[in-house]
Order: sequence, then structure tokens, then C-alpha cells
Amino acid sequence: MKIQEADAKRLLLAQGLPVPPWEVARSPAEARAAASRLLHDTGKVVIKAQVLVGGRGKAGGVKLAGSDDEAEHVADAILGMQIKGIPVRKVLVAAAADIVKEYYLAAVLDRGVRRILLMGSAEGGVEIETVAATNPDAIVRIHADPLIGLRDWQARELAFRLGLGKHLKATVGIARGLVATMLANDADLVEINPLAVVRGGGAPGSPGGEEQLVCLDAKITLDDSGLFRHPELESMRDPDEEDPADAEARRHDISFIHLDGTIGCMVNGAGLAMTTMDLVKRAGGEPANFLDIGGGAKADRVAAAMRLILDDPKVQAILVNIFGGITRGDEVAHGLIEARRQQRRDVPMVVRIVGTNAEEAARLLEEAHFATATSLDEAARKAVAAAGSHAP
Amino acid sequence: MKIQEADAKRLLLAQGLPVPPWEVARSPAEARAAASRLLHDTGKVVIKAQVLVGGRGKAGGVKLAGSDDEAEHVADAILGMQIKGIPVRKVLVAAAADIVKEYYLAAVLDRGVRRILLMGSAEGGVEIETVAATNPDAIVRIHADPLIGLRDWQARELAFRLGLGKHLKATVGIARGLVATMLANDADLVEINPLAVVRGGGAPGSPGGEEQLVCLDAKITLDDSGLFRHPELESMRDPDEEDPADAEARRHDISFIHLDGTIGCMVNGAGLAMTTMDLVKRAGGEPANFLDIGGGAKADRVAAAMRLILDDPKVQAILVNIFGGITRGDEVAHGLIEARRQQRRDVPMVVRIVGTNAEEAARLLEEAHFATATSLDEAARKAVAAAGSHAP
Amino acid sequence: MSILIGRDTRLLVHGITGREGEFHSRAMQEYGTNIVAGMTPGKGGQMALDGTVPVFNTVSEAVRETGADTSCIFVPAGGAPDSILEAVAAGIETIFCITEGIPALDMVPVVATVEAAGARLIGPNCPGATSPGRAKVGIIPASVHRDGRVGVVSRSGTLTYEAVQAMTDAGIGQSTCVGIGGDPIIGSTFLDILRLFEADPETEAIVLIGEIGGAAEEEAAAWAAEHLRAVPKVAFIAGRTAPEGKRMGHAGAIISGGSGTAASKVEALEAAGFRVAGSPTELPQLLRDAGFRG
Amino acid sequence: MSILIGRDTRLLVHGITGREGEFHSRAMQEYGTNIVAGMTPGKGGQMALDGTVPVFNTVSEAVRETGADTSCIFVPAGGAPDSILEAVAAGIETIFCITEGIPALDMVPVVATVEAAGARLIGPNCPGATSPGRAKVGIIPASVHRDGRVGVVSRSGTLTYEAVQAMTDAGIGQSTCVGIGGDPIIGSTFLDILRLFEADPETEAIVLIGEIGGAAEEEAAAWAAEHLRAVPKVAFIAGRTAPEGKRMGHAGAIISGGSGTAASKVEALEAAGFRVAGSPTELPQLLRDAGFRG
Repeated sequence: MKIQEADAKRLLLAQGLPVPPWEVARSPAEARAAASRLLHDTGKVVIKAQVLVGGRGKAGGVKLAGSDDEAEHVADAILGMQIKGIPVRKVLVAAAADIVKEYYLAAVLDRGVRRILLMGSAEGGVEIETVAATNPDAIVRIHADPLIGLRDWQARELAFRLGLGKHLKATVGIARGLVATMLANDADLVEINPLAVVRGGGAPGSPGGEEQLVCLDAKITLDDSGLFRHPELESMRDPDEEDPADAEARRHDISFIHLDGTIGCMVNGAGLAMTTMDLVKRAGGEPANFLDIGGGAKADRVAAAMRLILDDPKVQAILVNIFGGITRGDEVAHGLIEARRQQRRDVPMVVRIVGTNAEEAARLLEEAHFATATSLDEAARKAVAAAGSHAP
Repeated sequence: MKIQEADAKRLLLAQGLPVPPWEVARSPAEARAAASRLLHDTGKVVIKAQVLVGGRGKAGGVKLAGSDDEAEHVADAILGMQIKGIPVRKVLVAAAADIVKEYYLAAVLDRGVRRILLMGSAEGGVEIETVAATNPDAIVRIHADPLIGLRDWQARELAFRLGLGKHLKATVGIARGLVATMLANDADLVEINPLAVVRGGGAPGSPGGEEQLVCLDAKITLDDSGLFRHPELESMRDPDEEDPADAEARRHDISFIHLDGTIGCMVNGAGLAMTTMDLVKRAGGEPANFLDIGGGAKADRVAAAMRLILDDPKVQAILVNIFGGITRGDEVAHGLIEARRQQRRDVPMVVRIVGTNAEEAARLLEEAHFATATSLDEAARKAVAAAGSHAP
Repeated sequence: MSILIGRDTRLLVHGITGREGEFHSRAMQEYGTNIVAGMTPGKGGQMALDGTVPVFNTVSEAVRETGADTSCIFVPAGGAPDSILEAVAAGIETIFCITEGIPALDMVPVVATVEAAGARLIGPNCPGATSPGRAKVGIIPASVHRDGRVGVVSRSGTLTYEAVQAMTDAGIGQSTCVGIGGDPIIGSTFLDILRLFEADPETEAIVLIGEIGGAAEEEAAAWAAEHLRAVPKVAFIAGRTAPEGKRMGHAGAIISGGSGTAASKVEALEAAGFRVAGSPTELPQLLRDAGFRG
Repeated sequence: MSILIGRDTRLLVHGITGREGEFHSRAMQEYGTNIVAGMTPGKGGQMALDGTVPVFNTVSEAVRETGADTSCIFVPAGGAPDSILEAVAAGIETIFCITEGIPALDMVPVVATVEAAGARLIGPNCPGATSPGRAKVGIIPASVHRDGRVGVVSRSGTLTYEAVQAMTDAGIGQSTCVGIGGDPIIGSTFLDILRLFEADPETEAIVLIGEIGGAAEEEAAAWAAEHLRAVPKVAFIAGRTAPEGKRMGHAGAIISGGSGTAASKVEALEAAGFRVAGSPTELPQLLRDAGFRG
């Protein structure tokens, strides 16, 4: 689960990390009021669109303002934008930092090494992929010990290799804080970009011109499997930005990703779902979605999955592919029959059910006059053909 | 550093352990007031002397009371007692628990295995040494993993082996809580005796007759080396009970233990200090104290040590034994000369200084007409002889 | 022979008295797996599976009393990491963790501890393994298998069933089928399992079923190119049409260093001598094409 | 030969720019110890000890640049455990931690990590070691030593100096003198050091200097009875008159299982063939009595 910059900054602050003050505004007037409180610091504020997609800077979603008038004006412009199709409903207002140098620092779960990885670069403010592609040696990697965690000497090594020796203590504190943030919230990514050396004013209570290290932007991704023990984080899910279909899918424990094709897919298991999409494509069609109903799916979850698929007006045919293990074929068949009964529009459906209770499922589907298939390849071909003949 | 039961209970509560409510009273009237608030629970309160020595129960320092009148009366008696020479200045008042069965549970640093050890026994309420002597198999020992800590399965194993399977979740929580208390406070001992299964009433908000597991008494010893990072714990040092000499010694970073003999000892290093005492004894004397001035001791610390020794009226002679390493012999000699100048009573002194700057020390001491010795055995003999001739 | 499990396996089921644990334990027992013990803290002393299997409070007791050497874990996500550690501490050598939804960071110290102890963990969030005709541990449906000489390793659940069923339908049996699980942090990788197959005299061909994401398939391919040169080997990679960037942020993508796409995996596997199928149903024919005659 | 340190030792001093670190580094260098590097984070690039020793920011850099193989730590208590771990991670084999006042619980994961890595830690809160005529690491005054063939191991600081001085005064030299430290949790025990002495061809007699508390002396005695049967061995135990119960509560006493008193230690040592001195000054004569002719 991705969370907004402002929420990410709150989680960093809770671990004692240096984050300059900010406010969130939902209207130009709120942004003006926030700016008037924050302008005294450096005489300039930065106003940033709060959206969960990358590239908001390039899209014009990050702007400076030197007065409260200007802040209101800029906020008005940003709040009227859409970034990658997402309408901007909130902006973050912060004192503009007097940046000396920018760095990149992230804590991330390294699946290959099965440890927490701290990754830093002295080329901050740039996307890390760009650095990795153009200058991979500029990326410093330090793995935290899997048993006793990140040690100070590791954080010091990171600081020296990034050229942050002058800010040794601050860097050690921030590195430890990133890992602490990760552990405290079951995050799989905590990214600061830029981590910046700024002159004074960047953080509350800082003396005039002294240089210090602060977190200017923050991105945190939470491990969905860890959410059960952090109920407080659930409230950081941004309802403004979530597709209603995503919320509906989550409510039914369905993995659902919307795509651009015409063949709706309902499958149990992520690997098999991707395979089904691949075979649709191979048969000349385009999948309309990735949908995994998970293990042991009952009739009501099947019905919910069907509604999700049919809510997409582009869908011209539906391919159901169930390999019963924990999931019982007859349960799925019942769900399909019930779902078709409630269905508002008539879309051809090809059903393939094998494995546990497949015979009973076959009987039920035959009685209900469903089109069925034996092999997955055949099912894909039939679905693509049905979509072709059904297309408007 | 030992802390009082009430402080220990506060530290346990802070880690979420089940400790029935209590109050501390410094007068019979306060005890009466506390009892009137706590009596409604089980109709009886227990009143316990707050002293840092063991065996208060046998000494009559723990009594029950069934009314506020009786509580006042009992508190009055206990507050008038001395236990092992320590006057009782405070009592703890708690609702008397309806005990079904008592257990012993402690987390302690096991030096031999270099891990945290959980030690439990189903024979609670008894001193663990007695159990160890009479029925060693009754003691269950579980070592926490040194890298990833105490795991739930270990705590479950402890519970089953103690016969606490019926209170599995509670036992696991308490075992984890003891280790957490240890780690959070740098304690080297956290002992619950008794840990008790009680009927209702033992803890706040508990339903009527349901059995539950609660911590009825608590003893915690803190690692002095860890105190620097827990300034809040320093306030738990009980000024009522600490010998002024101990406080003075601590202020000067001197290790000091008062004994019953007549030969005052001032030595650098604990091992050498004990050896010096042993040789005093061997020469026919009795040491008046253990005193280690530590490494690199300067003149002012030497003077403070001398005051500590001379504050004991039984001291008839002083033996100074310094093996200079980090400690410089001339610095010690200067301190001794200054100390003798301020000295209020005239006690013979034998000084032996070897090692770093011993020659300069010898010159200084000779000029000041100190009695000196070359070997440690000789120094001990001379000091014992001097005490004999000086004795009143 | 087979890998991981076989006729000698003495299985302990953690959570045998739970709904899922009991259901799958019955299926394993019916298949002939020797379930010697169950464990559910607080239910020690009971008998499970119609009085055939004793239940213990702790793993150490179960091992002491029954000589269990293999664990299968059906404990909920909150307790499963602890169950793995309990099994390791009691000397269990092979641990299958079926549980899904374990927070990834919980697994970091667990896999390090398993490794340090020299034990072997399969999963979590895996379907388990079957050595057809000998033993089945986990939740793979018994019906898909046929005894034979192809070693199957897969990150997926139902996709594995699909692939194995296709082989069985074509008359090609398996030595052992292993589902290693699709979680971010797992105990055994493709490479770990390939090493076992290499050492198994009865495994004569390899089927590897991968997915987009990570670099585990590429790593396995590089090893196989060197160590499994003469072995017929085929693969299938799911996710050729899957949309990119739906899982993790920037840093996650960087770690895998540009690999992780279906194209890069297919390329690496083909370069290592794997024949890569376009559909699971093609696996049997590709095995024949690669020279497998079993 | 000697144990732990010798002419080949390539020493790295942690905290070389601090007051204590610098003072003792000079003394070590004067003794002839080969100090190849110092380390103080943030002072990398400077030169210490009058321009003779390069200072590094990290241990890994120091090891890479100078081939350091031994560490001596003078870092304050808050940072010393971390310094030990940094040395271990950089491949340092022998680590002396002189620092006193480290919270005991901090050392629990540290000693476990040192052990798992196969490194050796002496201390903390120890005076270090001297191999007379070859090298000196730590703070034992150089003047007390004389080159010879008696191995000395002790829990104390100044008591060690006293005992070694007594030997030197009597013309008995030492192969290596090791102070293992008196903290609750230490890296190397009496037993660990005795094993090293046993394997050292130039150590022909043993002096063990113990203290009341714990069971380390008893444990060492039991081992020596079996493995050092023919070796002249003498001991001294401090604390015969020390008051009991001044250290820990009930549980602490229980662990040591009734041992830990001077009497129990003397008894165990004598039963193992040690001659136990009544004063450090008696050690030389007892060595002669035990057959030592060095």
C-alpha cells in the first residue's frame, strides 16, 4: 500500500527523523493560510501535489511561491490539475529549503539477499533508476544484519561512502531512523529523495546559517501482509485516490488490476491468472484485467469478482479458469450461476473448471447452459472468438 | 542497584505486565487511607515493609489487615521496625490476593552461558535457593536466543514445563514482559516471587471468580553500567536506605563496602583490593572495608577515599596499596599528603606505591615522613602491627 | 528416490487441529504420507485424525516422542515464523510453511536462523511438495501427479497443478514436485531446489515454472547452464502480458538490476539450454524434444 | 612463540586519537608493537603518533589499506560494542576491548556474533595482553614483564601486574600474560586461554589468577586436570575475606550452583593439580615447587 508524502513524513517524524514542517491544504485558501505561517522561515514556500503516482515534478505539480498571494495562485493551479489521470485534491505546503546538496537514501527489502538494504547516492533529487543506469557505481549499498539489525558502524560506512562525513552523526541517525520506520510500520520501502544538506531554516529550531541534513521528500510503501498489526495505518489509505473497484476488490480479498483489453479474466492463483492472460494474448485477444480470487473462494466472492469484471464496459467476453485445490469447483460453479442471474448485461462467458469437485461443477454448468472448455488453451481461444463475435 | 518493590512494580506495569494495584504509605494514616481504597476488592489488604534486604516476611514485615483500623495499626507496627538494621520508612499496601497457587519466575543474566536466562519453578513463594538445594529438578531453565531474543515457543515451553498450560497466553506474555523489562531498563535481574494464579479481584477490571495469573511481588536489580542511558531510573535510588558513605563513594566513583575490621584499605583495582584484604587477614588483622579507587585516580579522589575510611571510628590503621598503571604513583602520593593535612584524627598509615612514577612517589612520601613498604605482604604486616600498637 | 520427502519422511503437522491443518493432513495421510505427530499448544495429549496421530504441546516433545524429521506448518501468519523457529530449534531438518500472509520483515531473521542452523525451509506461502507414490506434504492435489522422473520446481500454486496435470495427462511422471512459494522472502530458491535435483539419481529432467519479478529464475538459469548441461530442461514463465510497476516503488525495481521481466527470464533460460514453453500444455512435448525418454 | 599477539601482530587501535587511546598507543609502540593503523570516524586521513600511524574512518578501510589483523579498542562504553562488531565484520581475528562500563546486556548479542564469526574477543574491561619482548596490546605496564615461558591468565587488572611483577622479580619470565577482564559477560574465558597455552610450544607452566564469583575458575580447573596434567600450574584466588551477597540477588547466586566462593575455587584448583598461593608473592616459589625450571 502506497501512502501520501504527508503521511510518510508523519511516520518519519515519529521515529525522530529531521523533517522540516509542512501543512496539507485542500483549497487555495488553506494553502494561502499555510504559506503565511511558513513563509517567514526562508521567504519562500514549495507547494506540491499530493498524488500517489511518480513524476509529479515533471508534470508541473511542484512549484515555489514567494508570497501568500502567489501561494494561493499556485495552489489553485495545482489543485486543478490531473497527474497521470489522477485529479489533485490536496497539496503539501512547506518552507522552501535553501539546498546546498541533494542526496538519495532509501531502506528497502532486498528479496534476493533476504535482508534490509540501505541504498544511497550522492546524486539526489534524480530518479534512482537513472543513476543506476548511467552511473551504477554511484549507488552505495549496505545490508543490515538480519539478526541484530543495522549497526552504527554500517551507517557510518554509508555516510563516508556518500561523502557525508561532515554530517556523520546526522547521517547515522537518519539511516537508523529509516530502518526503524520500516520495522515499526512493516514497510517494504522507505525512500528519502532528496535527503538534503540545507542552510539553516530547514528544520524547526535550527540556528541561522548552519548546515544540516533534512528529509525533504518521503515515499513509503507498506507491506499489505503487515497491515493487520497496524490498524492505525489503514486510515492512511487515501480514499480520494483509490479506484472504487480497488476498494471493492480489497473488501472481498480479491487481487484485481484493471487493464485495457476486452477479455475479462477470473482465475484462482496469481501465477495461473498471469498465465491465463498470456494465453488470451497468444490467442489474439487482450486481457481486460488481472483477477485472482485466491484460495478456497466461495460463491459470494465469485459473484463479487464477476461484478468487478462487468463494471468495465470494454469487456466483451469473460474467461473463467479455476484449478481446484483448496478451491472447490462446485462452489465456483454455484457462484457463477448466481452471478449470471444478477448480471445486468449479457456478455459471453467461457468456463474451465478442473481439479477438486470438477465433475460436479461440470454437471452444474451444463445444466445452466454455460460454454465450457477442457484445456486452458482451448478456453482462451473460445473466449477470444466469443469476444470477436460479440464486439459492437 | 537494587530498587524498591513499588518501583519494580512500576517498571513491570510499564511493560504491560499484570500487577494488582498498590499504594505506598509513609505513615499509619496514609496506610489507612490506602487500605480504605483497596479493601473493597477482596476485603483484605496486605501491608509490606519496603526495605532492600531479603527476609522481611520472616522478620514480621509483611502482614494482612481486614479493616482500615487494622491497616493503620499494622502499618504503625511495621513502620516502627528495623529489618536487618534498616529502619522501615515506607510500606506498600495492596489488595490481598485470593491465591490458588504460587510460582517463581525470574529473568536473569546468566554469565556462564552469556545469555538471558528465564528461570521458573512451580514451588513459588519459597526462596529459589531452597528449591535449588532441595529439589533442583523443579527449576525450569530457558535461555533466550542471544541474537533474536526470547521467542514465543520458548515461553510456551516454559509454561508447559511449569504446569501453566491452562494459562498459556498469560504465561507467554509475562515471560516476554520480564525479558522486555530487563532490556528496557538494563536490569540484570527481574524476579517475580510469587507469580500467582489468583481468583478474580487480583487485577483491575477482572471478572468475579475467574482465575488469572498476576505478579504479586517484584524484585529488580539494575546494571549500574547501564544507568547512564536511563537517567529516569536514578531517581529510584532510595535515599532513605542508602548509607551516606555509599552515596559519597558513588559521587567520587569509588567502590566502597563497609566491613567490621580495624584496618582501613585503599587500593586501585578490585582484585588487588580483595587481595590486600586477604593479606591483612593473613597477617592477623581484619579489614575495615573494601575500597577500590579505580583507574587513573587523581589526588582529590584519593582524599575522598581517605575521608570515607576515617569516617569509620573502628579504623586503627590504614593500608594504602597502589600498583600504578594508568594510575600515577606521584598523583596518589600528593593526594595522601593533602588528605593527611586535612585529617581530623591521627591514625597510623602504611603506604606502598609501585609501578608508574613510583620513584617520585617514594621521594614525596619520604619527605612527608610516611611509613612505607616495598612488598604487599610487608605492607599488610606493618599495618596490622601499627593497628595493634594504636588500639585503645 | 526423490528429494525433500519420501517414504522415510516422518511428518509433524503444526496446527493439525485447525480447519485447514486437519483437512490437508487427512489428504496427506490418504496419500500414504507418514504423519507421526501433530502439534497444537494446549492440545497436547489429544489424538488427531481419528485417533491415529498424537498431538503435542511443543515440537521438542513431538520430536522426542515420535522421531519426526519434517514439519508442515498450517499455523496462522502471526504465529508461523515462530513455528518455523521452534521446528529448527528442535532439530527438524526440512520445514514446509504453507501459511500465507506473513509480513515479509518477520521472515528476515527467520531465514537467517534457518540457514545458520543448517536446516531447510520451503515457503512460506507455498503449496508444498509431492514425491508421487511416496509422500505428499502440503496442499497440492494428489490427483495431478504420476510417479516418474521429472523434477518440477515452481513459484506458483495453481499454475503448478496445471503444469503437472499436463505432464501427467501426457504420461510423463514426476520424481518430486516442489512449490517454493511466491512471497518476497522465501526459504529455498529455484537454485536450492535445482541443486537437490542434480544430486538425485532418479530425477532425469527438470521443469522450472517461473514468474515475472526478481532475479531468481535468471540465477537458477546461470547455475543450470553449468551444472545441468546434459539434463533435459524446460521452463515456463508466467506474466508476459502483465503490466509493469504494479508491485513496488523505485528502489524495488533497482535491486533486480533491470531483470525481472518475462523477456529477460526467457532469454536467460534459453541461453542456459532450457526450452521455454508458450503454454503449460506444451511442457510434455518440449520435454520429449529435449531428449527426455522417461 | 606466544599466544594471541607476537612479532607478526598488525595492530589497529580504535580511538587512537582519544586521550587514553593515544597515551597507551605510544606505550605499545615504544614496547615494539607494530601498530599499523588507527581509526576514529571523521579523522580518516590524519596521521597519529607523531606521523607514524595512518588514521582511518572505518575498520574495513584500515584492514584493506594496512592488513591489520588485531584490534585494540579504547572507544567509550556507548560505542565499544559497535566497534567490536565492526572489527569482526572487517575480518579482524583477535579483538581486545579495554573499555570499561559497557552495559552487560549490550554484550549478549556481541559475543554471540563474535563466536559465530569465528573471531576471538578478549574483554571488555580488560587490561589486554603482553607477550614479553614481542608485543604488548592494552594497558599492562611494560615494566612488570620479563620474557620467558610461563603463561599467565587473570580476571583482574592491577592484581595481574602484582603477580607478574613478583614473577619477574624472582627471575621467572612469561610467554604471554592475558587479562580476560572481570565484567559479567566477557569474550574469552580462563578455559579459552588455557586451550591456547596448551597448544603453545613455548609455554611450559601456567599461572591462573582468579577471583570469587561465577564458576569460570572451576570450569578451567576441570579442563586443566585432564589436558594440562604434566604442566606445572599454580593459581591465586582473590577474595577469601570478601563479604558475600554484595553483588546479585537470589537468581544470580543460583546460577553458579553453590560454587563461586574462594573456598570452592581453591578446592577445585587443588583437586586439578594446581598449587594455590596464599599471596601473589608466593607464586614464583610454587612454580619452582611444581617443577618449573624455566
